[in-house]
Amino acid sequence: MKFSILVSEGPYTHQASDSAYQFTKAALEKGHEIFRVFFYHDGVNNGTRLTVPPQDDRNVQRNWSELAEAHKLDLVVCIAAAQRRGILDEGEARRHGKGEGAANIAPGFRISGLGQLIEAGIEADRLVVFGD
Amino acid sequence: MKFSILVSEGPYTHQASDSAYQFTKAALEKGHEIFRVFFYHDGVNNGTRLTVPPQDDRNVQRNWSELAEAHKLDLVVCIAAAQRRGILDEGEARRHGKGEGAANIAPGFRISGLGQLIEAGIEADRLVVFGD
Amino acid sequence: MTTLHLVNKSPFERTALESCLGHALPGDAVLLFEDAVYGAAKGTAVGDRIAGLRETVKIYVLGPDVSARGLSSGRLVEGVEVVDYPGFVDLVTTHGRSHSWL
Amino acid sequence: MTTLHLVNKSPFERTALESCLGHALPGDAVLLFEDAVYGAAKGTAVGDRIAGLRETVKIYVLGPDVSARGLSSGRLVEGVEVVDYPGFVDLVTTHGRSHSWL
Amino acid sequence: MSDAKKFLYVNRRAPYGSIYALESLEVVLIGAAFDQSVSLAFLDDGVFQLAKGQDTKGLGIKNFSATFRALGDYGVTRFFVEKESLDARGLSVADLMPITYEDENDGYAEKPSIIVVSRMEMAEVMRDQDVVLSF
Amino acid sequence: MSDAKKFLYVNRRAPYGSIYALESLEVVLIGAAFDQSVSLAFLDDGVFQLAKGQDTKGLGIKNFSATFRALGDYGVTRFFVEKESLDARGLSVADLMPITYEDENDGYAEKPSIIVVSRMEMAEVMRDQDVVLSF
Repeated sequence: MKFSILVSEGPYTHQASDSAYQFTKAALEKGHEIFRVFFYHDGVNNGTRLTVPPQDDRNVQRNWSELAEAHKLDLVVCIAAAQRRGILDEGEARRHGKGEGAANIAPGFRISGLGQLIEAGIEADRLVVFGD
Repeated sequence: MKFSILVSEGPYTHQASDSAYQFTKAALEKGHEIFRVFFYHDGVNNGTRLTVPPQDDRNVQRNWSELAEAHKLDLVVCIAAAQRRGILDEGEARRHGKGEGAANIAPGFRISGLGQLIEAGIEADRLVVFGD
Repeated sequence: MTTLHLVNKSPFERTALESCLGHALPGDAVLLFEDAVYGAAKGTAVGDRIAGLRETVKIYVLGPDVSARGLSSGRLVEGVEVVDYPGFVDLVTTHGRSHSWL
Repeated sequence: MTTLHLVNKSPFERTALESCLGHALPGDAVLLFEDAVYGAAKGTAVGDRIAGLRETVKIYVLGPDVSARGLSSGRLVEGVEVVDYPGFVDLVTTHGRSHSWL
Repeated sequence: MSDAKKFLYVNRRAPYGSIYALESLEVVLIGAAFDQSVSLAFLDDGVFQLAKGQDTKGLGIKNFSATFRALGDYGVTRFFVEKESLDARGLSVADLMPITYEDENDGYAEKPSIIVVSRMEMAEVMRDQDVVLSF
Repeated sequence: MSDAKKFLYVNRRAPYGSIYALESLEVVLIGAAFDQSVSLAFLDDGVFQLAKGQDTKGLGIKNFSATFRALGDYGVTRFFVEKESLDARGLSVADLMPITYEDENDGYAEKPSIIVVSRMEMAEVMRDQDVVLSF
């Protein structure tokens, strides 16, 4: 079956991103397809490369980036939600004059529009929402 | 009277930071002293310089930065909470190898330890907590 | 010294207001702000609870939050007092501590 | 096609589970995960409510969330079924849609 | 359009205290551009989103309530509002903003978008969907 | 130490579903280094933080429950736990972790840190504070 996943909360503060990650991993291990993981609301904060979590805890962003790399996942961060919260790729950082090196999007994530969430709902057999 | 303020949620997602800002402004206008505004949990996300909120809405980070400048406010972002969420100053960015220009702390904010929150509770006549 | 209790969550969604009211002592004050202002509306179970408490605990609502949510002052439980942000600041100064029910 | 309802909030703090149960139709399933697993404990008002619903709505809890919170399986309401993450995935596939009660 | 999917946007939270109501609305606006069947559900504290007379000037926060009234122009014309949720909050449909649309299949007659339903009817609306988005 | 302030840390949320319990504990640990009077209050879902037998391996999330048991060594010895909150959740004090401290004023005798109080007693503990920190 083809799944899409919506992650609506940021890392650590709520369990939503952890639950979504475990669900996604289990679905892949069962041979299902993940059409897209869409990050909305504070969920966009999962896509920053700047976190430095404690050594004795999980690294939520790295978990997602590694899962994306291993399974060619499409991790999409909503552009409007990302602008409100300060998650930028290089194009956005340049366009808004945030300075060289300011882009903080993590490997494996890309920034795009809300249409990608609607498309995720249309294309997948099931959309599962993880939030607060 | 001397106040300290604790802001426990990030900008836009919850009203906490807006309420804290309006409270702080009103206290200053009444001639009270603000010993410190401490940002904890997702509250650290108020201190990113990378947000680009819609033109027709308020700019939460800029509101805080401007209020700090006008009244010499001490805006402190908790270092442990900031590391979990990807808010870094130049020293932190260098120490964790995040690359030139990666520091995303906004003007008027500084990163420091949780002891600053305890001190804020000790030194102020009243500590007011704004959260979710 | 009495306490100023701060509640910002809708009583229809969370139990914070109920827990706060269960711990407020005579002479304490409760300020309803953000989504908690809905708790001050007449004609609901929560409004009746608020009305019944007025003898022992003073209830305030934050006016700007009331207006934002389209709650006209005529719909507020009688005896609930509307304050603005400077009034919020005064309430903090006139009570011994503030206690946020997050 | 029946619905898989997903509830992740403690029923002692928020009204999400209550609202979900008020909208679940016969044949639907409810998965309690994250802080919602507390709702599956015996000997509480919520647990009694869950137990009473079992004839029409099937209740599941996510095992890893149950263990994390120190809820021993002996304390779960009888008839509540424990699933793991692969079981969670199966539940999504065997219902027509999932509905998250955030 | 026989393969169009039925999307339901579920609104259970009050406006302004958190951003979910606003960002949900932003999804509805974008989603309207896709050729899908769209309905909105307002229950629990979500009914507060439609309250009349919202004025956010004192908060310095953007008032987005007028946007609901514009949704008809985007073809979003079904606002299911739960009666039990209104009742519990001391509200009637008269306390909500008038929201209408022009029915192109009926000479562009102006019709109400708000449909007050019982909890049981809401449950049936919810089961009649392909995709349920809650924020 | 006559000018020491009384700090109360109020815990009303369950662990793991959100980070507030963990980050509250991090404040308590840092706060213990200051010469202040410290008490912890556990009520509502906060009582779940003290539940026995927490095992987070299946979640991949750090289990921080053992830290509560170490707080006695930092001089944090007063855990007020509300009886009504336990009762509503089907819990008794036997379902909580044993948490003790060594009383240096009583020959380092091991004593329980958990003090079960009624709601009314909890209300009085709350009013007897200079600073109430809730997360």
